[in-house]
Amino acid sequence: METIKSDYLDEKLTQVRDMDFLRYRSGDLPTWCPGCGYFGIMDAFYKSCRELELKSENICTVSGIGCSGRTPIFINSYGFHTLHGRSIPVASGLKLAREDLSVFAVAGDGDALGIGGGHLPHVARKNIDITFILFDNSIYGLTKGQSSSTTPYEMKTNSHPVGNPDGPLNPIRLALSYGASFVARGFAGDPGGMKDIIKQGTLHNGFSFIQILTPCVTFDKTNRTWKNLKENVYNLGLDPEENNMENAMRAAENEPFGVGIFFQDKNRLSYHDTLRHLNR
Amino acid sequence: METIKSDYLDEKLTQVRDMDFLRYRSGDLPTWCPGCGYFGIMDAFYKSCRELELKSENICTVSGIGCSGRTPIFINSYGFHTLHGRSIPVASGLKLAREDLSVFAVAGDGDALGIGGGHLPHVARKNIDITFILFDNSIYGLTKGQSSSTTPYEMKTNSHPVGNPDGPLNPIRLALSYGASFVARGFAGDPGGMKDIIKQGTLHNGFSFIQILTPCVTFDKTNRTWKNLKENVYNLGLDPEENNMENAMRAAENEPFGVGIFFQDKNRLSYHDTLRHLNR
Amino acid sequence: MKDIDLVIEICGSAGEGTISAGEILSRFMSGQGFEIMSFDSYPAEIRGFGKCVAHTRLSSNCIYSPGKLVDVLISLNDGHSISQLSTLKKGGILVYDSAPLKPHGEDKSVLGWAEPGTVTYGVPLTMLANRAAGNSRGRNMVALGAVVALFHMDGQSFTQSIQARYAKKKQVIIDANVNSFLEGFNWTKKHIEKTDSISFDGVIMPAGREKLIINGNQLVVRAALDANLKFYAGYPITPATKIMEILSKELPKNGGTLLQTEDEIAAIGAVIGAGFGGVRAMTATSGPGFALMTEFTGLSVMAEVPAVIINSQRGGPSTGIPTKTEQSDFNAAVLGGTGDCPRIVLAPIDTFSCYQATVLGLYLAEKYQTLVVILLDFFLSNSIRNIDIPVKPSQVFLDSNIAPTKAELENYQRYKVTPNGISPRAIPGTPGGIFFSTGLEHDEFGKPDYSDKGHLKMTQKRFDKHSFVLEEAPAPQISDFTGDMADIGVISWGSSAGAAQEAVMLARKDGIDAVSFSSMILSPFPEKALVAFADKCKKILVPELNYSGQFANFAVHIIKRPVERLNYITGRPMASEDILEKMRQM
Amino acid sequence: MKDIDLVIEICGSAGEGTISAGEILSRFMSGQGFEIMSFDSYPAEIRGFGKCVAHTRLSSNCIYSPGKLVDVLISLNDGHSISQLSTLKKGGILVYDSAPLKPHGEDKSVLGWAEPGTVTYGVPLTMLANRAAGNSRGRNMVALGAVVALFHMDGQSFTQSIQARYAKKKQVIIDANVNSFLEGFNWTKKHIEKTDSISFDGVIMPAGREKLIINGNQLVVRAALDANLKFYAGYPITPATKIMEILSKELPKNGGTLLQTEDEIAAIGAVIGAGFGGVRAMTATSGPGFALMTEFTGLSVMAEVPAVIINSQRGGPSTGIPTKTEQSDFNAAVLGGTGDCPRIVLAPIDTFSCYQATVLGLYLAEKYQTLVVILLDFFLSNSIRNIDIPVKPSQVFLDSNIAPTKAELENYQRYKVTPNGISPRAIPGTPGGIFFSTGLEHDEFGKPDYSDKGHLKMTQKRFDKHSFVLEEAPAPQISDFTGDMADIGVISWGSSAGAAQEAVMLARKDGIDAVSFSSMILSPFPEKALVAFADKCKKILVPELNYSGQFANFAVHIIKRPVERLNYITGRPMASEDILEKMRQM
Ligand SMILES: Cc1ncc(C[n+]2csc(CCOP(=O)(O)OP(=O)(O)O)c2C)c(N)n1
Ligand SMILES: Cc1ncc(C[n+]2csc(CCOP(=O)(O)OP(=O)(O)O)c2C)c(N)n1
Ligand code: SF4
Ligand code: SF4
Ligand SMILES: [Mg+2]
Ligand SMILES: [Mg+2]
Repeated sequence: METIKSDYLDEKLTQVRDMDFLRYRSGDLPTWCPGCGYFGIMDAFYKSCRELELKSENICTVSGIGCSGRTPIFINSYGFHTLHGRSIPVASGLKLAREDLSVFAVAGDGDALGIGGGHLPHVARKNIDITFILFDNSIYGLTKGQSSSTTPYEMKTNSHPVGNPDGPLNPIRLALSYGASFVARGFAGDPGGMKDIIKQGTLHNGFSFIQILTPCVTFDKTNRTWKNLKENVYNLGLDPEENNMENAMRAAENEPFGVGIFFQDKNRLSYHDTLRHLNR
Repeated sequence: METIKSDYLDEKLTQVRDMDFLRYRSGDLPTWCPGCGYFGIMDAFYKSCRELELKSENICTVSGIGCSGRTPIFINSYGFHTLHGRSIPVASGLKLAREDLSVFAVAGDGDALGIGGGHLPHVARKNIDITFILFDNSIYGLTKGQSSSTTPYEMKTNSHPVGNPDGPLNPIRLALSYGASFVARGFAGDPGGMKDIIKQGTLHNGFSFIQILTPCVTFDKTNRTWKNLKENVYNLGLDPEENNMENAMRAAENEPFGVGIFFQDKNRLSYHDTLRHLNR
Repeated sequence: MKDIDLVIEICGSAGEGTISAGEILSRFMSGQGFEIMSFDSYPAEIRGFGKCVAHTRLSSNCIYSPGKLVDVLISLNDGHSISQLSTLKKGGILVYDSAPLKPHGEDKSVLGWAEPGTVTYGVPLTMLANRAAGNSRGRNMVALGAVVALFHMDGQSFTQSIQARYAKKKQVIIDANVNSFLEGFNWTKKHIEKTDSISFDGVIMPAGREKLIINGNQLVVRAALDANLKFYAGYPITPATKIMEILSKELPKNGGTLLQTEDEIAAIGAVIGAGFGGVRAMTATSGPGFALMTEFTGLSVMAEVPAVIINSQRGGPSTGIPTKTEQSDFNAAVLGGTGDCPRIVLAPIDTFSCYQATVLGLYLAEKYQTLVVILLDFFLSNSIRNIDIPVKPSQVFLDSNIAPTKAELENYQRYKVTPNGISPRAIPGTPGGIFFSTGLEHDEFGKPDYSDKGHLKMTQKRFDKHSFVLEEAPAPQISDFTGDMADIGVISWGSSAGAAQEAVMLARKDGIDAVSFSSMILSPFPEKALVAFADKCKKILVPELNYSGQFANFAVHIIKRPVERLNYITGRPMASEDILEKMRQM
Repeated sequence: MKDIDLVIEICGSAGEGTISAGEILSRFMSGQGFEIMSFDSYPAEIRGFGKCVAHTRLSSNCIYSPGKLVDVLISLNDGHSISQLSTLKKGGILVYDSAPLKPHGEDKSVLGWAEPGTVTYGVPLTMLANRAAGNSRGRNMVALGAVVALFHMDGQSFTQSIQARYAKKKQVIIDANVNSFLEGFNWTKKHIEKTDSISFDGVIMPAGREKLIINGNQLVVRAALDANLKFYAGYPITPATKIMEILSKELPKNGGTLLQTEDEIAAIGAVIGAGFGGVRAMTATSGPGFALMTEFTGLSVMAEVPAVIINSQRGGPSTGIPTKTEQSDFNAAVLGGTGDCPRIVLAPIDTFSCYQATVLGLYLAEKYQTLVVILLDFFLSNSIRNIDIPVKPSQVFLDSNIAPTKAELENYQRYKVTPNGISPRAIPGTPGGIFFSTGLEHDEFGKPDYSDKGHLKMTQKRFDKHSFVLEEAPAPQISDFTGDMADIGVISWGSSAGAAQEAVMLARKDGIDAVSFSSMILSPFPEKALVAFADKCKKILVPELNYSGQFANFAVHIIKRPVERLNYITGRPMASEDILEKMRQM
């Protein structure tokens, strides 16, 4: 029988303390495909909640429909799996009615930029204080591999067997154009980076837009694969404090694989604060 | 009785020849308020059709709902007054089914950026060859003066009597972000400029986005008035041939009253051309 | 005491003060203790010289419908009034401008078009207005003066009404209006020889309670505020826009939040989000917006999240006729949407019940965790009545969420099947209450469950709630039977109910053995009550403002026998006169 | 000649080749001249080890429903098959793995759960597969071999079927499958003593015509291409996605264009745009997408622009149960949407009529310038039948727009009121045909018109078209009456119609005097035919796959008398057995 050394014990204790983030996990095991990038996003989410010491009962996670839509089931929070493309309006109403809650909205690329794309400009310009996480795998996962708004031009998919005729949208550029006051990108294979970003986004008083580059291992074998992502992703190194829209726009344009915070405007009033200001 | 001098006659003749644009006008008199900026847009539209020598029966004008939605009634073309926010999908289907037609979509700022805002990114990234004219009066006209997506922050409107809490969208920046291949701005008080822009947009093989700054004389007495517009509007002087997105973005940001063409990419394949390319 | 029951219309061109003259008349009459019901018609376009009509019925008794035919037509504009003459009663009264600015061309004078037998009074409106204030703007006041003089109303009080109306204006404007009125009054007293029999002499109304002069939209707002509304999301659309515009001012004062959304989908989405957050929330819209909300209505029902939608109906389908009244969204409200999707639908039967329906709707949505649709229409939204000040709802109506007990929070089942179908609902923020909601079919915990048994159990639960809702809704209004059976039973809903009830009263006076049934709640429908009612009627008549008889078809599926129908889609409210006429033919 | 009518199910875990084994069996049987009807059930999640069932009914006669109870259950996985045993007929046959890799724990063997009286055949599937190919992957083929041997089917041809199925694979894979099959076949011949009576010995089917083995979605595509579809716009959604995916390949080859839109609103919008352009266009969706299209459906009707929507129904409401079949969008399709909004609704009653309905829908939409909704469901979309190759539509069906004559183009009235309600329609590009369309109410030129008379006239026009549509739709299928009156009339629609028709045949054999009525067209409904039918039935039964009896309620409003109902929402197709059972109780 081994004797346990005390420094080893300390290490274990630290680990267990860190593991405390598991209390943000629900009892349900994710039904995602083995290898799906979404597992990593979950982990980063749990950990950022842990570091912010959010109370589970004060967290609300709102999703649309898609593989990503299942997210709230796996979080120990008040969860609402709404309609395809509609996590933002529901989350907005919830936050405006209940300022005391931490409201997260998650959506797939189809969800957020396709069917729900009309809501993004408005939640951004209103600066409603929710944290929005875009699970961007550049494909429709749940319906089995059709082109989405971020599928590359000419890529063959189940809905475009001869190649996608549509140019992809650039979600970061969109968010910046809409006037989002916090814009960032993470990578599903970089839990630490994602955790920091989600944390910053949660702390940000206003609308936070977070794009996560993540692979769909089942329906995209060529484009946004683990391999391609791992080989290309790098740290942006922008200083969001600079608050420079032009830099951010340029980075959005030129750095498709740069992760980090593109832009943050800490001075803009959130929607709630604007209402207080106007009704003063 | 006056005798008519021959040079005067010549002048008249030229005028009448120019007046030929009236054949693009329908028999119906616009029901807009006297002084509304929309009259000027109509004129520019007629004239650009005249200069392009379009056949009336090959023109289709598709609109949404709003004061701007009435536009097709006043044009001698196949006209379709659809639903609030939906001129783009209808015009897209029409153009894709009938490549031979010249398809124009028009919309108000509420129409195009509010309820219909979800369609813009997609028609732009698909580069469907329609010419889109945004009648941007920064207010809901037909429903009598509520805030729209371009109403300035804090402006008092009928729906926000203590002030608009939402930051306005910048339509040019949006169109550029969406990857529109032709992006321009005109002013309702500058028929010549507008005519040129509409002409260029019509000639452009792909999606053309044209924002027109125009006053609602009835429901906006303080912001986008004739006076304010006339005093501030100037010619952008960008060279669209440069095809420089960064310049265009900077101008979008910094030149709220600059009119002219911001950006044009003549090399991008239109949707029809892409389909031919892929199905080759 | 003499009874008064008069319908007066003022008809003019946009910009001639037609609507404000009508408003002053209504307010004055209300102040005098009469019941009033008034509405305006105006063109759909923002600008133009279209026809405006201010319609007012006033009565010393209860009134239930605006009155179809007109006793007195006041013409401010001959062109427009000619087409309005068709609504003037046989032997009715026409007051017209006897000395217009320009003499009328042939066939252009309203006088020339009046039926023989019409009592006509020519008053030089323009001339007198010019005399009073130097321009013709006061013609509407001159006309009012003439009418007040003609019918022996109280000129003194009327002057005060005018002053009150323009109290916030400059003195010169007040004076111009008052002087115009007096010119008309005095000229008429002096020059007109009265040949009709309408007179307010000797009509003394009891000093009534303080009245609220209000339309349906305004009353909805008042009710919502009284009923603890804390969140509103909406998008402008005729005829519902005003609800948002007023709330935008009032809701923040009551600690609530208003959100103007980018479209109706976002509006109902935000309402459902706020409802999920445990806050009373609603939106208001009309046909096109209601159509856009269809997908979300299913989510409210499936995920059992409270949501209230006011749908003020207008002419349809599609964009239709935005400024005319119709009752053609019955199917959409009661049967629309995909799947087996039970929802609550209320339709106020008159202005006053807009208040009740709103309070009840917010209460039921929260308690039964479901969708409530409240069907108004252009007429209810915009027509004005003087009503008793509504009694504020009691505490039970203000907070109706059934929260889980501590014991229930152990292994909490958000969608627990209970005898009345209501599962105690935890509000986000409640420790131990964490749950997951979805539009997928789910088990009692809320987790997706596609089993056949699960789907059946949950579908049953969603439908079962309905039987309990019915117990809390006001019972249908059923008039007394004179014997065991009646000859004709009139079944009505929404804004047509008043006319139906009035028609039944008139019919009885006429010796027709008629009875009336109207229910404010349309879904779940009080089927038993309707069947019992129908069983005692030899014939059934269903009047409604749509073409296809949407409610009539629905009623037939309940009572399983044929009905007579009265449908019209003229854009005007239902008229008791037409129902009576139809009954006579049956 | 002996009749064969068998229901066979293969039950296994995802990844065990359950579905492909079923497919091979079906194709083989079809090749042998039998009628087949088969469908698969699989879990909704993308990944997992959920239960898969391949269900096939095969018969030497016509079949109308998939068969509720199973004659032969082939278990590839004991765990999943235990729950499937409940569908096995009394005295049915169970084929199971007698020597699984790991011995089953207590209560985990399917054999232990089989009812007494079940005929059980144990075959060492895993062992034989290993012997044949060195791994257990071929267990499904071993099982097929066993069944073919047991029932004396033609082993030779079956081997060819397997080869055909894997023709595009590597030789080693083909061999592995064939060898596994032969192992099972030979082992069974040698070791199993047959105790059941099922045998294909002496069953000789006439050499039939070439058959198409196809499901509803595929047939819709084929029909659309045959019927001159030139534009498709759509958005993925189960169970309609495949229609877009196949068309995406095929439409360009036929000179058409496909657009994957950002949502269903844009999809129907684009379809209406293309329809305005004079091109045949359609979209396909399911409940949630159909709900989103609601506003646009009104525009199609109001502006009289052709549009075809395929709605393949799934469990509802809201996101509901995406992978189960249900008939709960009847209300939404027939009565949904705001305003008085007549539209055409067709619901194919079996796989074959998916072809007819699609051709007819495209034809009617274009000719009558209106909205056509075609209601499929998960079962029709995905179940496979072998059908005769459909005859391509004749020229009249390919181009049905009624264009204006030269005379009509003089002062062209796009919305001219005509005897049959169809106004000749100019296509953009036509000189002299310029017009304006709107979702507002309009006059005969198309210009906005809010007058009461205008609205009535146009509403009438839109409804009037319907009576003519009915003349062009297939008459309802009504079975022969034996006398003047029948005891029971069964009224059915959509995918339940086959089961209803079959149940009536079975009932008659049982001495129950039953008749059947089913109509492919639901709106306008052949009301007269239904009333005439119902008048000759003592009792009426309406079976359908929804909870609230949506069609039953609709039928009641037509026939104005009570009906019996049979509703279930198990996610499985309607079973003739259940209808028969219900009739027995009536
Ligand atoms: C209104 C509506 N349309 C379509 C669907 C079908 N649908 C479900 S998820 C989905 C797309 C999923 O893609 P994405 O949003 O990228 O999420 P992912 O599965 O990749 O996480 C679609 C089209 C639906 N549920 N509702
Ligand atoms: C679905 C729907 N929602 C709302 C409306 C009501 N509506 C008509 S026009 C309009 C806004 C018009 O504003 P804008 O688009 O800026 O056009 P403008 O009148 O200023 O030209 C609204 C809200 C409608 N017709 N349909
Ligand atoms: S289908 Fe793609 S996105 Fe969905 S769970 Fe599997 S890998 Fe993840
Ligand atoms: S309301 Fe405004 S936008 Fe509309 S016609 Fe009048 S001025 Fe023009
Ligand atoms: Mg995706
Ligand atoms: Mg506008």
